[in-house]
Amino acid sequence: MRRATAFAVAVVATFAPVVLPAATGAGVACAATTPHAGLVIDTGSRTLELCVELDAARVSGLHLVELAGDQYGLQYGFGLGGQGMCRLDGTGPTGDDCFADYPDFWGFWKGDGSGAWTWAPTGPASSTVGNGELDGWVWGAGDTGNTHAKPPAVSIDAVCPPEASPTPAPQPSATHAPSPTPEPSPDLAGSPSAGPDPRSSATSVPPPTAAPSADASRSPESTQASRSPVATGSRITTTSPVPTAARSTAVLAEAPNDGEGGNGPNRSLAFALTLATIFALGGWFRLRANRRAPEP
Amino acid sequence: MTPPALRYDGVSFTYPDADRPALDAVDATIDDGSFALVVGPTGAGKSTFLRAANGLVPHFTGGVFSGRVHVDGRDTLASAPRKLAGVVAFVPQDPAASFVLDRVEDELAYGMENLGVDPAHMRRRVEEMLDLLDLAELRERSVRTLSGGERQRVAIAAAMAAGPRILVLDEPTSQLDPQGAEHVMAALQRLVHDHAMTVVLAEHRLERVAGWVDVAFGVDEGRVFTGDPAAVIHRLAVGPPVARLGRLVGWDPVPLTVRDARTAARAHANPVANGHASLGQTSGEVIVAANALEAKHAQRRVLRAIDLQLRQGEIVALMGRNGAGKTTLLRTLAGVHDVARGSVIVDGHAPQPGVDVALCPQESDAVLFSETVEDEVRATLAARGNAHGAVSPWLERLGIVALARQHPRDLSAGQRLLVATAAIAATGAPVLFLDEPTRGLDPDSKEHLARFLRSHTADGGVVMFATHDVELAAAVATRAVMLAGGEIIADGSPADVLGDSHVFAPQMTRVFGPGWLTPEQVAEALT
Amino acid sequence: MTSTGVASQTRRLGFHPGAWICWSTCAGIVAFVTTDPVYLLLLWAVAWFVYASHRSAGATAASFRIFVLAGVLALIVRVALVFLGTVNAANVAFAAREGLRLATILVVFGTFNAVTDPFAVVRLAPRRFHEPALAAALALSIAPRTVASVQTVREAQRLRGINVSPLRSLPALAVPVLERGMEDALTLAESMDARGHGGGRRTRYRPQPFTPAAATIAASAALAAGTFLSASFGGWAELHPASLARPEADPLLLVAIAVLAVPGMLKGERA
Amino acid sequence: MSAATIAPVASTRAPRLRIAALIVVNLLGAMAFLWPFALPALLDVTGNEEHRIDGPWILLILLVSLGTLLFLELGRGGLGPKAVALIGVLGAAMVALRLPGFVAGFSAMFIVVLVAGNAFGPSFGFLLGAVGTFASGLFVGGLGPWLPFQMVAIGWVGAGAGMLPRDGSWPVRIGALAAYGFVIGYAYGAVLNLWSWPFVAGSSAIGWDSAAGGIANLRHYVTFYAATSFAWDTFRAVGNAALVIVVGKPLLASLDRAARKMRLHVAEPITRQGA
Repeated sequence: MRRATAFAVAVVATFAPVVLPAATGAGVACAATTPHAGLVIDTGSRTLELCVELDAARVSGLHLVELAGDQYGLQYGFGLGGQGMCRLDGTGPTGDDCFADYPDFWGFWKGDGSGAWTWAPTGPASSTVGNGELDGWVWGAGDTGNTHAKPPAVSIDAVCPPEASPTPAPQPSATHAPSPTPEPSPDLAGSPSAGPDPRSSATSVPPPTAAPSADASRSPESTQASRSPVATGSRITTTSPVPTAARSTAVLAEAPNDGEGGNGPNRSLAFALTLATIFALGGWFRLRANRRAPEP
Repeated sequence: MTPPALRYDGVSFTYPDADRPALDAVDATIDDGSFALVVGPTGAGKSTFLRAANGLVPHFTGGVFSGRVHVDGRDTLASAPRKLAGVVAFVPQDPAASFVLDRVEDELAYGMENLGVDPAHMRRRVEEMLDLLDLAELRERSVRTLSGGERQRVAIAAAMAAGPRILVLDEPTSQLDPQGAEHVMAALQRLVHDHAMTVVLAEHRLERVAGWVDVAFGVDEGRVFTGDPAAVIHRLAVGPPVARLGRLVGWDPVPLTVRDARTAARAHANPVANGHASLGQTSGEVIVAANALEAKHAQRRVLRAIDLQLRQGEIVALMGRNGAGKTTLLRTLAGVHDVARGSVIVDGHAPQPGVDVALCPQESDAVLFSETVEDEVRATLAARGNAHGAVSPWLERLGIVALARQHPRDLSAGQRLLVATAAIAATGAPVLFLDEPTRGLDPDSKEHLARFLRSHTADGGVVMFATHDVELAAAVATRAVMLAGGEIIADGSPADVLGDSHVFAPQMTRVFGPGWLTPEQVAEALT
Repeated sequence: MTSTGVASQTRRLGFHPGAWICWSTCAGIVAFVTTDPVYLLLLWAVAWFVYASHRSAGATAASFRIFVLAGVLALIVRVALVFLGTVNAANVAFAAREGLRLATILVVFGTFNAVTDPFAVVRLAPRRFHEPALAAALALSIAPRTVASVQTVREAQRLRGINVSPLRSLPALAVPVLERGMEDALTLAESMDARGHGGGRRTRYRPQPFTPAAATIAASAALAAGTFLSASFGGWAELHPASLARPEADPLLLVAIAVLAVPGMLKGERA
Repeated sequence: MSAATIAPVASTRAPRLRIAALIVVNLLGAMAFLWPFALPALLDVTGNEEHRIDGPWILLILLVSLGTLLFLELGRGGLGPKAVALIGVLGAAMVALRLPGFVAGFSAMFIVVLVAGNAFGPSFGFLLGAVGTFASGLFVGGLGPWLPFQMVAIGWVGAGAGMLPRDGSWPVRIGALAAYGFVIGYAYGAVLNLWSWPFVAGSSAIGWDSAAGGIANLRHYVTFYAATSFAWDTFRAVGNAALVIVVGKPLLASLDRAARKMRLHVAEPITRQGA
C-alpha cells in the first residue's frame, strides 16, 4: 500500500516540473525593459538584417531566431535535438541532422555591435545575446572562423536604429511568405541529439571550452574535449543556462500556438495531470481492494 | 467374439547395443477384462514386456524385434504408439516426470487433443475421468502441487481419458506410502470390475498388489510364463513375506495375502510360543542426542518436541506416513535443516554434515557424478582429504567390487543405491542416515545393504533409516521409531512398535500376532 | 462449471491473452511514436492502473515492479551516455525524453507480463507451433523441478562431504541434475508418444474464448494506437516537442491514452 | 548413419531445399541485426535524402523479419516426442539458470545451449536456444520486443555449438567449445546491443547516424560497445569458457549417454520375421 502511495506521489511529482514553468514563466515574459539585438542572416543568395526585440535581458541564440520568427515571420528549423540550427529562410537541411548538407552548414558568428564578427565559441543553444549585440548566421563551408565566410560588417546601430520603434516593420524586402506559426522543430523523431560527431563538434555545438576565439585550433581541440566526459567547462556552462533557457523557450513556444494567451496548453496539461492522478489513485485503490479480497 | 486384449506371439526383442535379448520368444495372452500382474526380478524384462504392449518397443526404442504383438486385435508393428493411444494406455513409473501440461484438467485432456477428439465429447470425458478417479477437487491444481498418490491417479486418468480398453502401468505403487498404494489399487480394481477395463501392471512390492490381481505373468531372463498369481510367485521365488513363509515351510498353495496365510496357518500348524525375545536394548554410548527439537518448513512446524538418543550399535527404523516429518528429522539431525528450537548434539558438538554425519538421500542417484564406481568412492575420500585412501574396502563391504570399473549410471537401481551408499559411507562418518533406501531395490541388493548396515554398527557406528518398507524394518532394525505429525509416538523394539500398529504392522505380525516380524523367524519357530 | 475454491497457481482468470498482446502492442506503439513526457507519463499511470486491476496471482506479477526499475535504469543510462559527448541542457533534456520513451515501453511490457499467465500465452500458439510451444510449456512446468533437483543434489553432496560451491566441484552438482533431467526426458517422451503426440490433427480442450470484453480491449487499444499513428504520419499534433520547450498535450491524444485504461475498467472473467 | 548427427527435426522437404530455406531465413535474421551498418549503404544507392528512415521505425521492420525467421524455423513441425521432451527438460534447465546464475553479462544459461547444441547438433541447438529463451523470458516475465532478438541470437549460439567438432578427442572438443563460448560471450552482447543501440546511444560519436556510411557506423558502434558493454560482456566470455572447461566434459558425456539411452540415433526398428 505504501508502495502504491509512493507511486502516486511519484507520478504527480513527475508532472509538476512540466506544469510549474507555465506559472513561473509568465513573470519572465513580462520583463519591463525592451532591449534589442541584431540578427544577421546570410543565406548565400540574400542577406537579412533584423532588429529583434528581446523578451529578457539576455536570450539564447536559438531563442533570438524564434523571436525573429514571431516578429518577422522568419522561417527556421532547429535540429540536432533542438539545439542546432538547420534551416534559416528556406536554406539548409529539413531534417534533424543539420550537417546533412556538409560541407555547407550554418556558421554562427557573434557581433559586439561595432561591426566586427568573431566565430562563436559555443552553440546557439548556450550562447546568449543581449541588448545591443548581434548574432550572425552564414550559410557555407569551412569548419573554422578562418575558413568560413563572415557576415557583412554591420553595426548594431545600422540594424537597430536608436529610435527603433517597438513594433519594427520587416526590414528586408520580404520575398518569403510570412508564416504565422513557425515550425517548431520539424523532426526530432528518433534521432537524436548532437554529440561529438567530428563535424558537429567543430562548429555549431562545440563544447564551451575556455578560449572563446582561438579560431585556428578550434576543430581538433574541441573534438578532443568533447570525447572527454569530464570536460569541466562544459558542465559549468550547461548547468547555469538551463533554467532560463528552458523557461523562456517554453513560454514563447506556446505563444504562437495559442492566441488566447496560453490558456489552452495549460488547460490540456491540467487535463493530463487530472487523468494521471485518477489512474494513479484508481490503481492504488484497486490494488488495495484486490489485496483485501484476494479472489472472488 | 472379442479378441484377447493383448496377445504376444513369439516375441523376441533385443535393445540396440545389447548382447542379450530382453524378451525371448514370448507367448502370452491377456484376456479381456482381466487384472494382470507382471512380476520378476529387476532387469528380467518386465518393463520391456509392458512397453511392447503399445509399441513403444520397438518403435520408440529401436532394436531388433521379431514376432507379433496384437493389442485389441491390432498389430503393434503396423501402428506406431501414438496411433494406439486410443486403444492402450501406458502409465510410466514416475508420473511426476510424465506430465506434459501443468493443470490437472489440461493434463487429462492432452491425450484426447492429440487424437483430435471432438471438444464437446472431450469435455464430457474429462468430467467422467475426474469423477471416476475421484479427482474433481483437484481439477484446477497444478500437477506439481499434488501428493504422490494424487499424481498417480492423475496419471491414470490422463492415460485413460482417451478411452482405451487396456491400461498398462509400470510399478504404480512403488513410490507411495501404504495408504496411497491402497487408494490406487482400489481405483484400478474399480476400473476392472465396474468398467470392464483390462489392467496390466508390473510391481515389485507384491504384498501390496498380490491380493488384488487375478492372473500373473512371471518374467525371468526374458522368458514369460503365466498362471494364477500364487503359482507364478511360487515359481519365481519372489513375493510378499507371507509367500516367502509359505515357501520356507512348504505350504501349497503359497499364500499371497494375510488372509490366505491365516487360513494356511490354522490348517497346518500354529506357531510356537508367543514371539521371540526382542533384541536386548543396546547399551552403547550415545552418539546423537536431540533435545526438545523443533523444526519448521515454510513457517509450518514439522517437528515438535523431539527427544531422541541414538546409541552406538543401533540400527533404527524411522517409520510414519508421508509427511510425518521423517525426512526433516533426518536432515535436522544431520545438520542441514535449521533447528527452530532445542538442540542436536552429535559426538559432543553440533552435527558436521559429511564429517561425522552422512545421509543418503531419498534419491540416492543425486550423488552420482563420476564415470566409474571406484571414482565415485574416491571423490568422497578426496573431499575428506584422503585422496589416496583405499577404495576397495568400501566396495567389498557393499558387495560391489565386481562393478568397480563400471559407469554408475549403467547399473540397476539397486546397484546404484549400493554405490551411493558406499560413496556416502566413505566419509567415515560414524552416524549414517538413509532416507528410504529400499525404493526399487531387488532382494539381492536389499540383502547386501542389510549386511552393510550391520557391519557398520558392529564397528561402533549407528544407523537410522526412514522407510515405508515394514518388512525391511522388521528384518534389520534393532529399534523402531514411529513419527506422526512431527512427534515421536512410539519408540522401542521393532516387535513392539510395529506390532502395535495397524498400518505398519508387517505381515508376519498380522498373521501371527505381535512379536513375529520376519518369515525366517516364524519358519524357524514352526519347524 | 462451478469452481472448487481450491487455491491454485494456475487459475485462469482475466482475459484472453490475445487481448493482452494486442493491448501491449498498441500501448507500445503509442510510446514508440512520441517523446512527449506528458503522453509518456500519462501512459505510466494508465499502465499502473491496468496492472493494479489485473495483476496475476503468479510469480510474474512481480515483473511490473522489475520493469519499472529497469525503465528507470534505462533512462539513467540514456542520460548518462550524453556525458560521453557534448553536455548541455538541450542534449540532456533530449536524452531524458528518449530514455523516458524506452522506459515507457518497458513499463508497458512489464504490465503485460504481470497480468498474463505464462501458460495461457503458450496455449495461444497456433497449431503450426504446437510442438515448440509445448516444449516451452514443458520447460516452464519442469523448471521448478529442476530447481528442486539442484537443491537436492547440493545438499546430498554436502552430506557426503563434497562442497559444490567451488567451481572445481561443479560437476558434482551439474552431472546428477542433468542425468536426472535426461531420465525425466525419457519418461516424458514415452508418455507423450503413448498418449498420441504427433498423431495427426489436434483439437483443443476448452480454448479460452475471445469474449466481448476481450474484443473491447483489443478494439480500444487499436483505437488508441491508430490515433497516435495518424498523428505521427498525419502530423496534426506535435509528438516530439523541442527538447527545451515546455511539453504540450493534445486533448484528443490524452483521451486516446486514457482509452488504453479500458482493461482496468472491465472485470476479469473466468474462462 | 553417423552417431553424432541426430535429426530430431525430421523434415519432409527435400534436404537441399531445406538448407536453402535455412540459409535464406538466417540471412534475413542476420540482416535484422546488421541493418544499422547496411542501411546507409542502401540509402546511398537511392541517393534520396527524403527517404531517410527514422531509427526506431526500423525496429518494427526488424521484428517482422525476425518473426519470419522464427516462424519458419520453429513452425517446421514434426519434432516428435523425444525432441520436444529434451527441449522441455533442457529448456527448464535454462529457465532455472536464468535468474540465479548470472553475474554481470554472464548467465549460466549459456552452458546448457553450448553443451546441448554441441551434443545434439545445430538444428537442435537452434531450437533449444530459441525455445529455452522464450520459456525463460516467460518465466521471469521478460516478454517484450527484445525477445525475438534474444531467441534468434541464442538460437544461433546453439546452432554454432552444433557445428563444432564432435568426434575428435576430448581436449579438442572441449577446447573448441570453450574458445567458442569465449567468442560468443562478446559476440552475443555485441549482436544483442544492436537492437537498442539506435535508441540508446542517440546520434553521437557512439550512436547510429542514418547519414553516415556503414564503416563510420561500425566505428561508432565499436566505440559504443567498448564504452558500454565490453567489460560487462567479459564476464560472459570468461564465464562461458570457464564453465565449459570445468563441466563441459562430464555434461557432454552425460548427454551422449542420454542420446544413446533415448535411442535418438535409431530411427527405425529392425524387424525380423521368423518363427
